[in-house]
Amino acid sequence: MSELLQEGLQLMALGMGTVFAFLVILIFGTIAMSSLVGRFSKPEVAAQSGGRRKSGAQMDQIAAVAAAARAAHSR
Amino acid sequence: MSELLQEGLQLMALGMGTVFAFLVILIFGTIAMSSLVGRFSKPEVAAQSGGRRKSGAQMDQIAAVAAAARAAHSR
Amino acid sequence: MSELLQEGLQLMALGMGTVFAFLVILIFGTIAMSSLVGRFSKPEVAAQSGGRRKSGAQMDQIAAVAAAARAAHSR
Amino acid sequence: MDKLHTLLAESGLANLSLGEFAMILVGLLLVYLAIAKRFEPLLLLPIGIGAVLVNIPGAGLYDAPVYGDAGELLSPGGLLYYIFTLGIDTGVFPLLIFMGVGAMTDFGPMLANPKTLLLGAAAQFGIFATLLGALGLNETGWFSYSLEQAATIGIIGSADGPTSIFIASQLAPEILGAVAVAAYSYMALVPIIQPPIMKLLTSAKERQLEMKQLRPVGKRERILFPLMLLMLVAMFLPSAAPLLGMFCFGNLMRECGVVDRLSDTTQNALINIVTIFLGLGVGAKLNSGEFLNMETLGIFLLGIVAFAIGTATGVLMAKGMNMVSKSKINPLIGAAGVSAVPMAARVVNKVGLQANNQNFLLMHAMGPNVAGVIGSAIAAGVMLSFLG
Amino acid sequence: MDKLHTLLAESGLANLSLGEFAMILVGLLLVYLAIAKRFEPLLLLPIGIGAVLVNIPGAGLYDAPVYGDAGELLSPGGLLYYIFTLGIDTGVFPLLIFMGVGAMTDFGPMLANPKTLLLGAAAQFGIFATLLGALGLNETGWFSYSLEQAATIGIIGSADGPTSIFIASQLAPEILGAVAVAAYSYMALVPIIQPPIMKLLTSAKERQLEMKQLRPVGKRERILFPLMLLMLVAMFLPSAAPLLGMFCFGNLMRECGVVDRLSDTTQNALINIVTIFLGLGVGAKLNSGEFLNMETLGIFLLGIVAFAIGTATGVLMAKGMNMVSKSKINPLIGAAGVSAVPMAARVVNKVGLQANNQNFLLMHAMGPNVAGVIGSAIAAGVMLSFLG
Amino acid sequence: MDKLHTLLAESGLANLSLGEFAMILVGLLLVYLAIAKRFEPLLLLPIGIGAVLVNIPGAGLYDAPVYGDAGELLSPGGLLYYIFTLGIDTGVFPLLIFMGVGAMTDFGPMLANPKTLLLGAAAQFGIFATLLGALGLNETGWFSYSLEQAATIGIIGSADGPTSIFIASQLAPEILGAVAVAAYSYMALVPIIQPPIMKLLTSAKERQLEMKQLRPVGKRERILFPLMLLMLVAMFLPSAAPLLGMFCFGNLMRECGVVDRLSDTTQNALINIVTIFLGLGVGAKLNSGEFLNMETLGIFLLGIVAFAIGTATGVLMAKGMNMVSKSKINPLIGAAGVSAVPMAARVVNKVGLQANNQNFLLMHAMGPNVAGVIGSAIAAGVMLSFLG
Ligand code: NA
Ligand code: NA
Ligand code: NA
Repeated sequence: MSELLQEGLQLMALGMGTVFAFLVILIFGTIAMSSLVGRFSKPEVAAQSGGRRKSGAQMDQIAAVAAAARAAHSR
Repeated sequence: MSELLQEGLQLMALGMGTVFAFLVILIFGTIAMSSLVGRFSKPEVAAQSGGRRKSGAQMDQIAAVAAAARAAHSR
Repeated sequence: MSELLQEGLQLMALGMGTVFAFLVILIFGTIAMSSLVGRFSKPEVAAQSGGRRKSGAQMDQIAAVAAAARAAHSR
Repeated sequence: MDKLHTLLAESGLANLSLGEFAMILVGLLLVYLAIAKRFEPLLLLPIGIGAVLVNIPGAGLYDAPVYGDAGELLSPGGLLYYIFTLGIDTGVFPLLIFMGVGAMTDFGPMLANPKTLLLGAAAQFGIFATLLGALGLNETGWFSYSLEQAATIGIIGSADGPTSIFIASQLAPEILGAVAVAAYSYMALVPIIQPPIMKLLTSAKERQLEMKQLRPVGKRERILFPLMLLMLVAMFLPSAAPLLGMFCFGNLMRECGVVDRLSDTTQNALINIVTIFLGLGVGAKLNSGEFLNMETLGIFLLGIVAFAIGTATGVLMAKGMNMVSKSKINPLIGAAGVSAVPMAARVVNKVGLQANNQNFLLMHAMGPNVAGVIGSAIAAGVMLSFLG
Repeated sequence: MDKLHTLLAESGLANLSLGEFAMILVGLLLVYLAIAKRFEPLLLLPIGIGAVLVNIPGAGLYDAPVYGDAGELLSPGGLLYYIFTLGIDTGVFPLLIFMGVGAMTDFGPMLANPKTLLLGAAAQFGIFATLLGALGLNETGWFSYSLEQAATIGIIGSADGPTSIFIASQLAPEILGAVAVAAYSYMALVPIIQPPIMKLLTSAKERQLEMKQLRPVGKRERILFPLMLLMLVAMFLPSAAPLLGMFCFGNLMRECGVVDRLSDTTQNALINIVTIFLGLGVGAKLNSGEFLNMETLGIFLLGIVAFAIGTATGVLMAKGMNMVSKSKINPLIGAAGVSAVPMAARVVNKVGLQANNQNFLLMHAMGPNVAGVIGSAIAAGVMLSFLG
Repeated sequence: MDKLHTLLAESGLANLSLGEFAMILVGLLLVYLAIAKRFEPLLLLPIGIGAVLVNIPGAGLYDAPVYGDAGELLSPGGLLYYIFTLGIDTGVFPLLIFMGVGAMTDFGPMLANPKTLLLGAAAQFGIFATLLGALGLNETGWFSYSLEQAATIGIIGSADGPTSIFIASQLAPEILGAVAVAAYSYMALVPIIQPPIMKLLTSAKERQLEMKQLRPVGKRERILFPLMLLMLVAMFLPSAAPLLGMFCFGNLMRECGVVDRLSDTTQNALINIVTIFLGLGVGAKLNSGEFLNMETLGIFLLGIVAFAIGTATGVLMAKGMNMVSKSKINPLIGAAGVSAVPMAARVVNKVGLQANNQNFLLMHAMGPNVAGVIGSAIAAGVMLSFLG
């Protein structure tokens, strides 16, 4: 077997090993994280991913005040 | 007549010649293309330029599934 | 007192002096400008800052005609 | 006190040369025209501000960065320097604008009546006549335009901002500022420049001619056209491929219907961002050394001539076509062949309505109008090939 | 007349080599597939146009700029050169795309059922099997892939465009064009490639298995997950930090709820602009010298093998998990582990519905689908670490 | 096995220095403050992630590219390196942000009551007092700030992020990270820092003072103001022209009414894109060598002093103005002179309402608030002129 092929096999072993090792760690991390969140936090309404959630605090601050200024000031 | 002016005349002749030649070719190409399209394709509803035409396939795929995920999953 | 500190004091004097001088000039400039605008222009409706004001002339020209083209042409 | 003297000595007033003062006034004039007269404000406002900023003595907005021996940055450059060097010298910004213009262009009216392409060809005569005119001015001894400069001045007659800027950046960057300002100013003045010429060359009866409604154009034709145009450019005039390639790419994104999110961004965020930078960068070329001279005066004189001749040859071509063809066209629409999209088409429409209040020519004028964009990009390609 | 000869001599037709002609056809084919077949049009349309433009002889769109001794610009470079050099050679564009993909990714389904991460791991076997396959092809004597090239070819099996382009730019830029085209083409072909393999490896009864609805996932979990992932990458595989770091950053902007304006721009204007440039830049690598050879043929052969093997190992992993776990999963969802977000998840859903018309697997398949993105970024990190 | 050792030897854990570990924690703290405490999240979230990424050992995100002798790219640089070098070292990103802030700023309240500009001037005393303070700290022997560094630290008191970053990039890039983090953190803490000072320096009766409603401001005044400001800068302090020039340009785009599409993009896509990059680039400067030292501690100490002094001098100036003027102003609005737009104005409003529940000061505080932006840009210009 050529040296290149041997290196390839090595890379495969290392690569699949790392991928599995990492994702297994990630699974345990995720499970631990979720259970910690569940335990230490008040019951939370299931969140919707992305998108705008709360309105008030979301807007850029400068824009917000600018808007306020416009509304209150120049009619 | 100065040499520069002669070059200018040459450029004018070449330029207008090329512009006309190219656009005449383009006219024939366009006419041919339109008639081929008319002959070989099913009668087609006149398209509106630009803008969104069909809705479903338009959205970015990732966004689409993300949206589906949101709708179906976390209520 | 160290030389650096002396330079710092100098910079402070120069800086605050410049800031005040500039803003005082700006105040007079602003007052003059506002009164000139008030004197030489027809009574004007108080403007709303930013945002879109008049509609017609606002749109990009190419887009405007493209829209016109679409509306008038390909139904 | 020493430092106060330094500060005062560095103040703009103490260092302002007469030339800088004049160029700041030029910048303010452009801002005024943009805002109060609505002269192509999308470009002339940033150009005007760029001109003001670059002429503030000591502000350093057009300073080149200074690097040490090891390549480390000793002193950063000015914003306008970076914008100009990276976006205009390289030709990148005009090409991106052209992509955006392509994404905003509707070829439908032209596809419905392809022979109007000839009008877009004829109107390019303004470009080459002006080129000759610039060389002719040399004979007076007061001007000394090189062939590259003459060609760049001629391209003002393309009535197409990005094409003018692209050609200037490639052939004669030293007159880029004046050429760009002339191009956009005259595009804004089209409603004043064109009507007298159009009326001079046509009879009232000709102007009253109504044209029959254009056929609807299908989606496939719209998709195939930019591809065909791109192939023809590739085969016959590769030097026009950067301009027309990006133009066709933009138009294909618009029409193909499968990349609407790219098309939207191209028509909005991307072209707006590039427009701001392009304007500022062009304004940075408005320095007194390159602007305040006889050559600039000549550029403005020649530029309006270019518009006038292009208008005339477009109208005359339309009249010529009516002699040989049995389906008559209103010769006014020839004037739209100079491009100046969509101003020229609107002017045609207005002049047509003056002659006959039922004569709506807008859509018919859009054909030659976009044809003029193609025509002048071809002319630009010839110049690049001849002189590049 | 002399100049006319020059112009004709410079025309595309006169200079077009057979290779360029073939590559223009390849570009048009990609445009056709993008528009008519909707093959990943957001990328394949710009790639196709880029390929056409770069192969027009004399257009100079990929010319490098020429500088004088004093560093002044003698001749500006071509647009595609600037795009490629600044955005792809540097790895910047793929990383920005990854940020945008992160901002578009919903980890909810994966968080609700974290063991599906294993499916995303198993499907990466396609990557490494293909790497071996490429090296095996060398034994035939017809190919001569380096280890870097073999790894880059393997990464096609990540079914993830920006990951493939990033790895190619870092390890083997000379095959970037072919690898990117193969990656996006096969991602578009997932609905054809995957179902036969999925059906071969599963019984009808297995395919009918319905899964119980996923639990809702709270906001805190969604915020903490990208941070945790980033920390794990930092600790265990720093070479994956550029890709996964930008991905996690994008996802955090999406989920944290306090920077929605940044998240919106990342998902729209920014990713669209970068996508256009990325596509054009990749297309610029489709030149005949680097594309028209046996190596490219091998890349396309191996790429489909990578997809097929990844699909198979994903499904087999799911079956293996069912042997040891009492909460059964439908083995079809293993096929989504190759990523190809969201196409693979849709295919799973469709095949599931064919077996049982009440069997909606879309959400269940989204877990392995996004896990596949993480898995292949990890695989990419290993390769960078091993070979970089 | 050899390679496995390499991989393990390259892992983050094996190489993480204590300093890097600490800086990653600092990054996570900023992310926490941004998300959970809403501390200026638009900046602190990207800064925090940038800090995490740059401190991952072996990830190479801040590596410079390596070029060969012929100028060819041997090894591409890291994303954060490109962002920092191209956007922050050059000053480009802060200037673009300033343009965006200009496009978001409403000068109406200030134009209606121009004498509030004096409050924006007085509050800049915090900047220069802090500069002196930094130099004073040198006397302890524990610190050794250069004059450039002292000036940069003082500018934290501008309560204006882009101004601080711009000055740091020009005068003292080595403390840019700490200064930017301090500036944004204290801007977020304005509701905690300011009220005690405001209450200490005013009587309840003063705080109850209601101000009469502001006159409406016309469109022409709004258009002319940025132009006048730009002209005054050009004449008297050109070194402030980059900052205030871009600011006025942005504001002019907003108010002129003829380039709304440019203004919209400037306020949205463009500023958002630049904000993401600015944040990441600033975060890249948070490395242990430049951050974990006494100087940083001093920066944070001095920064809060700057805010406090600026608040106090703003309020005192308002009280002084009331002594000489017959139209009284509520001295609380002096506190808004530090800028920190619009947080400081909101704080003023809140404290005013606590004293008198009919006392709405928000609009009145907006005048000094935007005046503070101008005032600190002028102060920045003096520093650039003195030290640049
Ligand atoms: Na034209
Ligand atoms: Na994958
Ligand atoms: Na301030």
